[in-house]
Amino acid sequence: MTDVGSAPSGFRIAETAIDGATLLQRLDDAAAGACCVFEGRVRNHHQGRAVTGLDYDAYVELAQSEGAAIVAEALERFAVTAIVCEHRIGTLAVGEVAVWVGVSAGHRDAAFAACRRVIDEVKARVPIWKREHYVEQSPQWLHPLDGV
Amino acid sequence: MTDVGSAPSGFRIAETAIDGATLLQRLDDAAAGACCVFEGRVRNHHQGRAVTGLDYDAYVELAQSEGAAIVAEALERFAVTAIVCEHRIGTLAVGEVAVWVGVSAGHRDAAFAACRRVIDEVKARVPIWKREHYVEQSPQWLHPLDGV
Amino acid sequence: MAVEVSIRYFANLRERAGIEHEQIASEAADLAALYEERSHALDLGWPREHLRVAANGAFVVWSRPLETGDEIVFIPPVSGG
Amino acid sequence: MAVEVSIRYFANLRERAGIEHEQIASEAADLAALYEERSHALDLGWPREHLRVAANGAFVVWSRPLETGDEIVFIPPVSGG
Repeated sequence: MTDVGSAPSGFRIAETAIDGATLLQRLDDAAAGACCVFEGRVRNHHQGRAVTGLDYDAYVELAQSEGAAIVAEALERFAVTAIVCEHRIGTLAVGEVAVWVGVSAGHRDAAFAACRRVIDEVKARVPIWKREHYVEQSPQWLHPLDGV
Repeated sequence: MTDVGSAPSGFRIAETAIDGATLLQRLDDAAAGACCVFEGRVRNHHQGRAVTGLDYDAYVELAQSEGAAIVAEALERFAVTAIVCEHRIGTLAVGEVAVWVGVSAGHRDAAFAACRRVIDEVKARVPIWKREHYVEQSPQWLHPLDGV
Repeated sequence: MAVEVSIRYFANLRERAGIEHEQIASEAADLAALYEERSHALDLGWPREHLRVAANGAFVVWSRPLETGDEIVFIPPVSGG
Repeated sequence: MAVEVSIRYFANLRERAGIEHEQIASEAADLAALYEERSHALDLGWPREHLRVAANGAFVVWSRPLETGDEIVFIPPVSGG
Protein backbone atom coordinates (compact mmCIF):
# COMPACT_ATOMS: atom_id res chain seq x y z
CA MET A 1 0.00 0.00 0.00
CA THR A 2 1.49 3.31 -1.04
CA ASP A 3 1.29 5.87 1.72
CA VAL A 4 -0.31 9.05 0.46
CA GLY A 5 0.01 11.30 3.49
CA SER A 6 -2.98 10.59 5.72
CA ALA A 7 -1.99 7.50 7.72
CA PRO A 8 -4.46 4.73 6.80
CA SER A 9 -5.08 6.01 3.27
CA GLY A 10 -3.60 4.41 0.18
CA PHE A 11 -3.90 2.65 -3.15
CA ARG A 12 -2.80 -0.88 -3.95
CA ILE A 13 -2.78 -3.24 -6.91
CA ALA A 14 -3.94 -6.59 -5.47
CA GLU A 15 -2.84 -9.89 -7.00
CA THR A 16 -5.14 -11.93 -4.76
CA ALA A 17 -8.74 -11.54 -3.56
CA ILE A 18 -9.62 -8.12 -2.15
CA ASP A 19 -10.69 -8.34 1.51
CA GLY A 20 -13.27 -5.58 1.92
CA ALA A 21 -13.92 -6.29 5.61
CA THR A 22 -10.27 -5.72 6.49
CA LEU A 23 -10.03 -2.60 4.33
CA LEU A 24 -13.15 -1.24 6.03
CA GLN A 25 -11.49 -1.58 9.44
CA ARG A 26 -8.71 0.72 8.29
CA LEU A 27 -11.37 3.42 7.90
CA ASP A 28 -12.42 3.23 11.56
CA ASP A 29 -12.03 6.66 13.07
CA ALA A 30 -13.84 8.07 16.08
CA ALA A 31 -14.16 11.43 14.31
CA ALA A 32 -15.75 9.92 11.19
CA GLY A 33 -19.54 9.75 11.19
CA ALA A 34 -19.88 8.70 7.57
CA CYS A 35 -18.35 5.94 5.52
CA CYS A 36 -19.04 5.32 1.83
CA VAL A 37 -17.82 2.18 0.06
CA PHE A 38 -17.92 1.27 -3.61
CA GLU A 39 -17.29 -2.27 -4.82
CA GLY A 40 -16.99 -3.09 -8.50
CA ARG A 41 -17.64 -6.76 -9.18
CA VAL A 42 -17.35 -8.96 -12.25
CA ARG A 43 -20.75 -9.07 -13.94
CA ASN A 44 -22.11 -12.06 -15.85
CA HIS A 45 -23.00 -9.95 -18.87
CA HIS A 46 -21.69 -6.99 -20.86
CA GLN A 47 -23.30 -5.29 -23.84
CA GLY A 48 -25.66 -8.20 -24.35
CA ARG A 49 -23.00 -10.94 -24.18
CA ALA A 50 -22.78 -13.59 -21.46
CA VAL A 51 -19.50 -13.19 -19.57
CA THR A 52 -17.88 -16.11 -17.73
CA GLY A 53 -14.98 -14.23 -16.14
CA LEU A 54 -12.17 -11.84 -16.96
CA ASP A 55 -8.48 -11.07 -16.76
CA TYR A 56 -7.05 -7.74 -15.68
CA ASP A 57 -3.67 -6.75 -17.05
CA ALA A 58 -1.88 -3.73 -15.59
CA TYR A 59 1.24 -1.69 -16.11
CA VAL A 60 1.76 -2.17 -12.39
CA GLU A 61 4.39 0.51 -11.68
CA LEU A 62 2.37 3.29 -13.32
CA ALA A 63 -0.99 1.93 -12.11
CA GLN A 64 0.34 2.07 -8.55
CA SER A 65 1.63 5.65 -8.79
CA GLU A 66 -1.42 6.90 -10.73
CA GLY A 67 -3.79 5.26 -8.22
CA ALA A 68 -1.88 6.81 -5.31
CA ALA A 69 -2.07 10.20 -7.02
CA ILE A 70 -5.85 9.85 -7.39
CA VAL A 71 -6.22 9.07 -3.68
CA ALA A 72 -3.93 11.96 -2.72
CA GLU A 73 -5.88 14.38 -4.95
CA ALA A 74 -9.19 13.33 -3.39
CA LEU A 75 -7.79 13.66 0.15
CA GLU A 76 -6.77 17.19 -0.76
CA ARG A 77 -10.04 18.14 -2.41
CA PHE A 78 -12.68 16.69 -0.06
CA ALA A 79 -13.23 17.02 3.70
CA VAL A 80 -12.53 13.35 4.40
CA THR A 81 -10.51 11.51 7.03
CA ALA A 82 -9.27 8.53 5.00
CA ILE A 83 -9.48 6.95 1.55
CA VAL A 84 -8.49 3.38 0.74
CA CYS A 85 -8.57 1.89 -2.76
CA GLU A 86 -7.49 -1.48 -4.13
CA HIS A 87 -7.71 -2.79 -7.68
CA ARG A 88 -7.42 -6.47 -8.42
CA ILE A 89 -5.40 -7.88 -11.34
CA GLY A 90 -5.16 -11.41 -12.75
CA THR A 91 -8.00 -13.81 -13.50
CA LEU A 92 -11.38 -13.19 -11.82
CA ALA A 93 -14.61 -15.18 -11.76
CA VAL A 94 -18.09 -13.67 -11.98
CA GLY A 95 -18.98 -12.05 -8.64
CA GLU A 96 -15.39 -11.39 -7.53
CA VAL A 97 -14.47 -7.89 -6.40
CA ALA A 98 -12.43 -6.09 -9.08
CA VAL A 99 -12.11 -2.72 -7.37
CA TRP A 100 -12.81 -1.46 -3.85
CA VAL A 101 -12.99 2.18 -2.72
CA GLY A 102 -13.74 3.22 0.86
CA VAL A 103 -13.95 6.75 2.26
CA SER A 104 -14.52 7.90 5.82
CA ALA A 105 -15.52 11.47 6.59
CA GLY A 106 -17.20 13.63 9.20
CA HIS A 107 -20.27 14.00 6.99
CA ARG A 108 -21.90 12.04 4.21
CA ASP A 109 -21.67 14.67 1.45
CA ALA A 110 -17.89 14.46 1.38
CA ALA A 111 -17.86 10.67 1.81
CA PHE A 112 -20.11 10.11 -1.21
CA ALA A 113 -18.40 12.74 -3.38
CA ALA A 114 -14.87 11.51 -2.71
CA CYS A 115 -15.82 7.85 -3.20
CA ARG A 116 -17.45 8.65 -6.53
CA ARG A 117 -14.50 10.78 -7.63
CA VAL A 118 -11.97 8.06 -6.87
CA ILE A 119 -13.77 5.30 -8.77
CA ASP A 120 -14.38 7.61 -11.74
CA GLU A 121 -10.72 8.62 -11.90
CA VAL A 122 -9.47 5.07 -11.44
CA LYS A 123 -11.59 3.94 -14.37
CA ALA A 124 -10.43 6.86 -16.52
CA ARG A 125 -6.71 7.10 -15.72
CA VAL A 126 -5.16 3.99 -14.20
CA PRO A 127 -3.40 1.75 -16.76
CA ILE A 128 -5.38 -1.43 -16.17
CA TRP A 129 -7.08 -3.41 -18.91
CA LYS A 130 -9.87 -5.92 -18.84
CA ARG A 131 -10.16 -8.99 -21.07
CA GLU A 132 -13.60 -10.53 -20.96
CA HIS A 133 -14.26 -14.24 -21.45
CA TYR A 134 -17.51 -14.99 -23.25
CA VAL A 135 -19.69 -18.04 -23.61
CA GLU A 136 -19.96 -17.72 -27.37
CA GLN A 137 -16.76 -16.12 -28.68
CA SER A 138 -13.04 -15.65 -27.99
CA PRO A 139 -11.84 -13.45 -25.14
CA GLN A 140 -11.42 -9.79 -26.00
CA TRP A 141 -9.50 -6.88 -24.50
CA LEU A 142 -11.69 -3.87 -23.77
CA HIS A 143 -10.30 -0.51 -24.84
CA PRO A 144 -13.20 1.95 -24.62
CA LEU A 145 -12.45 4.98 -26.79
CA ASP A 146 -14.65 7.33 -24.76
CA GLY A 147 -11.94 7.29 -22.09
CA VAL A 148 -9.33 8.86 -24.40
CA MET B 1 -36.79 -7.66 7.67
CA THR B 2 -39.82 -6.38 5.84
CA ASP B 3 -40.02 -7.77 2.33
CA VAL B 4 -40.46 -4.96 -0.16
CA GLY B 5 -40.88 -6.87 -3.39
CA SER B 6 -37.40 -7.62 -4.69
CA ALA B 7 -36.26 -10.74 -2.81
CA PRO B 8 -33.20 -9.77 -0.75
CA SER B 9 -34.23 -6.13 -0.32
CA GLY B 10 -35.63 -4.74 2.91
CA PHE B 11 -35.51 -2.40 5.87
CA ARG B 12 -35.09 -3.38 9.50
CA ILE B 13 -34.86 -1.70 12.90
CA ALA B 14 -31.99 -3.46 14.67
CA GLU B 15 -31.87 -3.76 18.46
CA THR B 16 -28.37 -5.25 18.44
CA ALA B 17 -25.16 -4.50 16.52
CA ILE B 18 -25.54 -4.17 12.75
CA ASP B 19 -23.50 -6.79 10.89
CA GLY B 20 -22.44 -5.09 7.67
CA ALA B 21 -20.53 -8.09 6.32
CA THR B 22 -23.63 -10.29 6.45
CA LEU B 23 -25.83 -7.58 4.95
CA LEU B 24 -23.32 -7.15 2.13
CA GLN B 25 -23.62 -10.83 1.25
CA ARG B 26 -27.33 -10.36 0.67
CA LEU B 27 -26.42 -7.98 -2.15
CA ASP B 28 -24.41 -10.61 -4.03
CA ASP B 29 -25.86 -10.92 -7.49
CA ALA B 30 -24.10 -12.16 -10.61
CA ALA B 31 -25.84 -9.46 -12.66
CA ALA B 32 -24.70 -6.63 -10.36
CA GLY B 33 -21.41 -5.00 -11.28
CA ALA B 34 -21.66 -2.17 -8.77
CA CYS B 35 -22.29 -2.05 -5.06
CA CYS B 36 -22.46 1.13 -2.98
CA VAL B 37 -22.59 1.04 0.81
CA PHE B 38 -23.13 3.85 3.30
CA GLU B 39 -22.42 3.43 7.00
CA GLY B 40 -23.35 6.08 9.52
CA ARG B 41 -21.35 5.73 12.72
CA VAL B 42 -21.48 7.45 16.10
CA ARG B 43 -19.03 10.34 16.06
CA ASN B 44 -17.06 11.57 19.07
CA HIS B 45 -18.12 15.17 18.50
CA HIS B 46 -21.13 17.19 17.36
CA GLN B 47 -21.36 20.95 16.92
CA GLY B 48 -18.21 21.48 18.94
CA ARG B 49 -19.19 19.26 21.87
CA ALA B 50 -17.42 16.04 22.84
CA VAL B 51 -19.85 13.11 22.51
CA THR B 52 -19.39 9.91 24.52
CA GLY B 53 -22.24 7.90 23.01
CA LEU B 54 -25.92 8.10 22.21
CA ASP B 55 -29.32 6.51 22.49
CA TYR B 56 -31.74 6.06 19.62
CA ASP B 57 -35.43 6.00 20.40
CA ALA B 58 -37.89 4.95 17.70
CA TYR B 59 -41.59 4.64 17.11
CA VAL B 60 -40.76 1.16 15.89
CA GLU B 61 -43.96 0.23 14.05
CA LEU B 62 -44.00 3.41 11.97
CA ALA B 63 -40.20 3.48 11.58
CA GLN B 64 -40.37 -0.02 10.14
CA SER B 65 -43.14 0.76 7.64
CA GLU B 66 -41.69 4.14 6.67
CA GLY B 67 -38.23 2.61 6.15
CA ALA B 68 -39.70 -0.17 4.02
CA ALA B 69 -41.55 2.45 1.96
CA ILE B 70 -38.29 4.35 1.36
CA VAL B 71 -36.58 1.18 0.14
CA ALA B 72 -39.54 0.29 -2.08
CA GLU B 73 -39.63 3.80 -3.58
CA ALA B 74 -35.90 3.66 -4.39
CA LEU B 75 -36.22 0.19 -5.95
CA GLU B 76 -38.94 1.63 -8.17
CA ARG B 77 -37.06 4.80 -9.08
CA PHE B 78 -33.51 3.56 -9.75
CA ALA B 79 -32.13 0.78 -11.96
CA VAL B 80 -30.88 -1.32 -9.06
CA THR B 81 -31.03 -5.01 -8.23
CA ALA B 82 -31.31 -4.85 -4.42
CA ILE B 83 -31.39 -2.40 -1.50
CA VAL B 84 -30.85 -3.33 2.13
CA CYS B 85 -31.10 -0.87 5.02
CA GLU B 86 -30.89 -1.30 8.77
CA HIS B 87 -31.12 1.33 11.49
CA ARG B 88 -29.92 0.62 14.99
CA ILE B 89 -31.82 1.66 18.13
CA GLY B 90 -30.85 1.59 21.81
CA THR B 91 -27.58 2.70 23.37
CA LEU B 92 -24.52 3.04 21.09
CA ALA B 93 -20.89 3.79 21.82
CA VAL B 94 -18.67 6.03 19.69
CA GLY B 95 -17.69 4.18 16.50
CA GLU B 96 -20.71 1.85 16.42
CA VAL B 97 -22.75 1.63 13.23
CA ALA B 98 -26.03 3.53 13.58
CA VAL B 99 -27.34 3.05 10.05
CA TRP B 100 -26.30 0.86 7.12
CA VAL B 101 -27.47 1.18 3.51
CA GLY B 102 -26.30 -1.13 0.71
CA VAL B 103 -27.32 -1.04 -2.94
CA SER B 104 -26.35 -3.38 -5.76
CA ALA B 105 -26.89 -2.41 -9.39
CA GLY B 106 -25.70 -3.12 -12.89
CA HIS B 107 -23.88 0.23 -13.01
CA ARG B 108 -22.40 2.62 -10.51
CA ASP B 109 -24.56 5.67 -11.32
CA ALA B 110 -27.69 3.96 -10.04
CA ALA B 111 -25.90 2.35 -7.09
CA PHE B 112 -24.58 5.71 -5.81
CA ALA B 113 -27.83 7.59 -6.49
CA ALA B 114 -30.08 5.04 -4.78
CA CYS B 115 -27.77 4.70 -1.78
CA ARG B 116 -27.68 8.46 -1.32
CA ARG B 117 -31.44 8.75 -1.71
CA VAL B 118 -32.16 6.08 0.88
CA ILE B 119 -29.93 7.58 3.57
CA ASP B 120 -31.30 11.08 2.90
CA GLU B 121 -34.90 9.89 3.17
CA VAL B 122 -34.22 7.80 6.26
CA LYS B 123 -32.75 10.82 8.01
CA ALA B 124 -35.66 13.03 6.93
CA ARG B 125 -38.68 10.75 7.40
CA VAL B 126 -38.17 7.79 9.69
CA PRO B 127 -39.40 8.39 13.28
CA ILE B 128 -36.11 7.76 15.08
CA TRP B 129 -34.58 10.17 17.57
CA LYS B 130 -31.06 10.55 18.82
CA ARG B 131 -30.07 11.53 22.37
CA GLU B 132 -26.44 12.49 22.64
CA HIS B 133 -24.36 11.98 25.77
CA TYR B 134 -21.78 14.70 26.34
CA VAL B 135 -18.66 14.98 28.44
CA GLU B 136 -19.63 18.32 29.92
CA GLN B 137 -23.44 18.49 30.11
CA SER B 138 -26.62 16.39 30.43
CA PRO B 139 -27.81 14.20 27.57
CA GLN B 140 -30.02 15.94 25.05
CA TRP B 141 -32.56 14.78 22.44
CA LEU B 142 -31.84 16.13 18.97
CA HIS B 143 -34.84 17.48 17.07
CA PRO B 144 -33.43 19.41 14.09
CA LEU B 145 -36.06 21.83 12.84
CA ASP B 146 -34.67 21.91 9.28
CA GLY B 147 -36.20 18.46 8.80
CA VAL B 148 -39.77 19.69 9.34
CA MET C 1 -69.01 13.03 23.34
CA ALA C 2 -65.69 11.82 24.71
CA VAL C 3 -63.69 9.31 22.68
CA GLU C 4 -61.25 6.84 24.28
CA VAL C 5 -57.78 6.98 22.70
CA SER C 6 -54.27 6.06 23.74
CA ILE C 7 -51.28 8.31 23.19
CA ARG C 8 -47.57 7.37 23.14
CA TYR C 9 -44.76 9.86 23.66
CA PHE C 10 -41.22 9.66 22.29
CA ALA C 11 -37.88 11.41 22.75
CA ASN C 12 -38.14 14.98 24.04
CA LEU C 13 -41.95 14.79 24.17
CA ARG C 14 -41.67 11.82 26.51
CA GLU C 15 -39.22 13.73 28.65
CA ARG C 16 -41.56 16.74 28.78
CA ALA C 17 -44.70 14.65 29.38
CA GLY C 18 -42.99 12.55 32.04
CA ILE C 19 -44.91 9.52 30.74
CA GLU C 20 -44.48 7.09 27.87
CA HIS C 21 -48.13 6.36 27.36
CA GLU C 22 -51.58 7.47 28.47
CA GLN C 23 -55.14 6.31 27.93
CA ILE C 24 -57.61 9.19 27.92
CA ALA C 25 -61.13 10.18 27.00
CA SER C 26 -61.15 13.37 24.94
CA GLU C 27 -63.80 15.57 23.41
CA ALA C 28 -61.32 17.08 20.94
CA ALA C 29 -62.83 17.47 17.48
CA ASP C 30 -59.66 16.40 15.70
CA LEU C 31 -55.99 15.54 16.29
CA ALA C 32 -54.97 19.20 16.23
CA ALA C 33 -57.37 19.92 19.09
CA LEU C 34 -56.19 16.79 20.90
CA TYR C 35 -52.60 18.01 20.69
CA GLU C 36 -53.51 21.43 22.07
CA GLU C 37 -55.37 19.74 24.93
CA ARG C 38 -52.46 17.40 25.84
CA SER C 39 -49.85 20.10 25.28
CA HIS C 40 -51.68 22.29 27.82
CA ALA C 41 -52.24 19.45 30.29
CA LEU C 42 -48.66 18.10 30.16
CA ASP C 43 -46.74 21.28 29.26
CA LEU C 44 -45.28 19.62 26.14
CA GLY C 45 -43.76 22.88 24.97
CA TRP C 46 -43.74 22.23 21.22
CA PRO C 47 -45.65 24.41 18.72
CA ARG C 48 -47.82 22.02 16.72
CA GLU C 49 -46.38 23.19 13.39
CA HIS C 50 -43.04 21.56 14.32
CA LEU C 51 -44.68 18.17 14.76
CA ARG C 52 -46.30 15.51 12.62
CA VAL C 53 -48.97 13.12 13.85
CA ALA C 54 -49.60 9.42 13.36
CA ALA C 55 -52.68 7.30 14.11
CA ASN C 56 -52.47 3.52 14.37
CA GLY C 57 -48.99 3.35 12.86
CA ALA C 58 -49.46 5.67 9.85
CA PHE C 59 -48.90 9.38 9.30
CA VAL C 60 -52.25 11.21 9.14
CA VAL C 61 -53.47 14.81 8.83
CA TRP C 62 -54.11 16.98 11.88
CA SER C 63 -57.74 17.48 10.81
CA ARG C 64 -58.51 13.78 11.22
CA PRO C 65 -61.27 13.19 13.84
CA LEU C 66 -60.57 10.90 16.79
CA GLU C 67 -61.90 7.36 16.63
CA THR C 68 -62.46 5.05 19.57
CA GLY C 69 -59.36 2.94 20.26
CA ASP C 70 -56.97 5.10 18.20
CA GLU C 71 -53.29 4.91 19.06
CA ILE C 72 -51.99 8.43 18.53
CA VAL C 73 -48.36 9.55 18.37
CA PHE C 74 -47.15 13.13 18.09
CA ILE C 75 -43.90 13.05 16.08
CA PRO C 76 -41.23 15.64 16.90
CA PRO C 77 -38.54 16.38 14.27
CA VAL C 78 -36.60 13.18 13.60
CA SER C 79 -32.85 12.75 14.03
CA GLY C 80 -32.02 9.23 12.88
CA GLY C 81 -29.01 8.31 10.79
CA MET D 1 22.35 8.23 -33.90
CA ALA D 2 20.47 5.19 -32.61
CA VAL D 3 19.34 5.16 -28.98
CA GLU D 4 18.85 1.93 -27.01
CA VAL D 5 15.41 1.73 -25.36
CA SER D 6 13.16 -1.02 -24.09
CA ILE D 7 9.46 -1.18 -24.85
CA ARG D 8 6.75 -3.10 -22.98
CA TYR D 9 3.37 -3.99 -24.48
CA PHE D 10 0.10 -4.52 -22.64
CA ALA D 11 -3.38 -5.84 -23.38
CA ASN D 12 -4.43 -5.64 -27.02
CA LEU D 13 -1.11 -4.07 -28.02
CA ARG D 14 0.68 -7.12 -26.60
CA GLU D 15 -1.66 -9.39 -28.52
CA ARG D 16 -1.01 -7.45 -31.74
CA ALA D 17 2.75 -7.23 -31.19
CA GLY D 18 3.01 -10.88 -30.22
CA ILE D 19 5.65 -9.90 -27.64
CA GLU D 20 5.58 -8.49 -24.10
CA HIS D 21 8.83 -6.68 -24.31
CA GLU D 22 11.56 -5.68 -26.75
CA GLN D 23 14.96 -4.01 -26.54
CA ILE D 24 15.72 -1.96 -29.64
CA ALA D 25 17.99 0.71 -31.03
CA SER D 26 16.00 3.45 -32.70
CA GLU D 27 16.83 6.64 -34.57
CA ALA D 28 13.33 8.06 -33.91
CA ALA D 29 13.47 11.76 -33.03
CA ASP D 30 10.76 11.46 -30.37
CA LEU D 31 8.22 9.02 -28.89
CA ALA D 32 5.68 9.81 -31.60
CA ALA D 33 8.16 8.75 -34.26
CA LEU D 34 9.12 5.70 -32.19
CA TYR D 35 5.46 4.66 -32.07
CA GLU D 36 5.07 5.03 -35.84
CA GLU D 37 8.21 2.93 -36.33
CA ARG D 38 7.07 0.13 -34.00
CA SER D 39 3.48 0.27 -35.23
CA HIS D 40 4.73 -0.28 -38.79
CA ALA D 41 7.20 -3.03 -37.78
CA LEU D 42 4.75 -4.97 -35.57
CA ASP D 43 1.43 -4.04 -37.21
CA LEU D 44 0.08 -2.65 -33.93
CA GLY D 45 -3.03 -1.31 -35.65
CA TRP D 46 -3.80 1.62 -33.30
CA PRO D 47 -3.85 5.24 -34.45
CA ARG D 48 -1.50 7.13 -32.14
CA GLU D 49 -4.20 9.62 -31.10
CA HIS D 50 -6.01 6.82 -29.23
CA LEU D 51 -2.95 6.08 -27.10
CA ARG D 52 -0.98 7.73 -24.33
CA VAL D 53 2.71 7.11 -23.71
CA ALA D 54 4.78 6.61 -20.58
CA ALA D 55 8.54 6.69 -20.06
CA ASN D 56 10.16 5.15 -16.98
CA GLY D 57 6.87 4.79 -15.12
CA ALA D 58 5.37 8.25 -15.73
CA PHE D 59 3.07 9.66 -18.39
CA VAL D 60 5.02 11.90 -20.80
CA VAL D 61 4.34 13.88 -23.98
CA TRP D 62 4.75 12.33 -27.42
CA SER D 63 7.28 15.01 -28.37
CA ARG D 64 9.72 13.82 -25.70
CA PRO D 65 13.05 12.68 -27.26
CA LEU D 66 14.32 9.16 -26.59
CA GLU D 67 17.03 8.74 -23.95
CA THR D 68 19.35 5.80 -23.59
CA GLY D 69 17.89 3.14 -21.28
CA ASP D 70 14.30 4.49 -21.41
CA GLU D 71 11.53 2.06 -20.61
CA ILE D 72 8.69 3.07 -22.92
CA VAL D 73 5.06 1.93 -22.72
CA PHE D 74 2.34 2.78 -25.22
CA ILE D 75 -0.92 2.95 -23.26
CA PRO D 76 -4.12 1.93 -25.04
CA PRO D 77 -7.47 3.14 -23.63
CA VAL D 78 -7.84 1.77 -20.10
CA SER D 79 -10.70 -0.41 -18.86
CA GLY D 80 -10.13 -0.99 -15.17
CA GLY D 81 -12.86 -0.91 -12.55
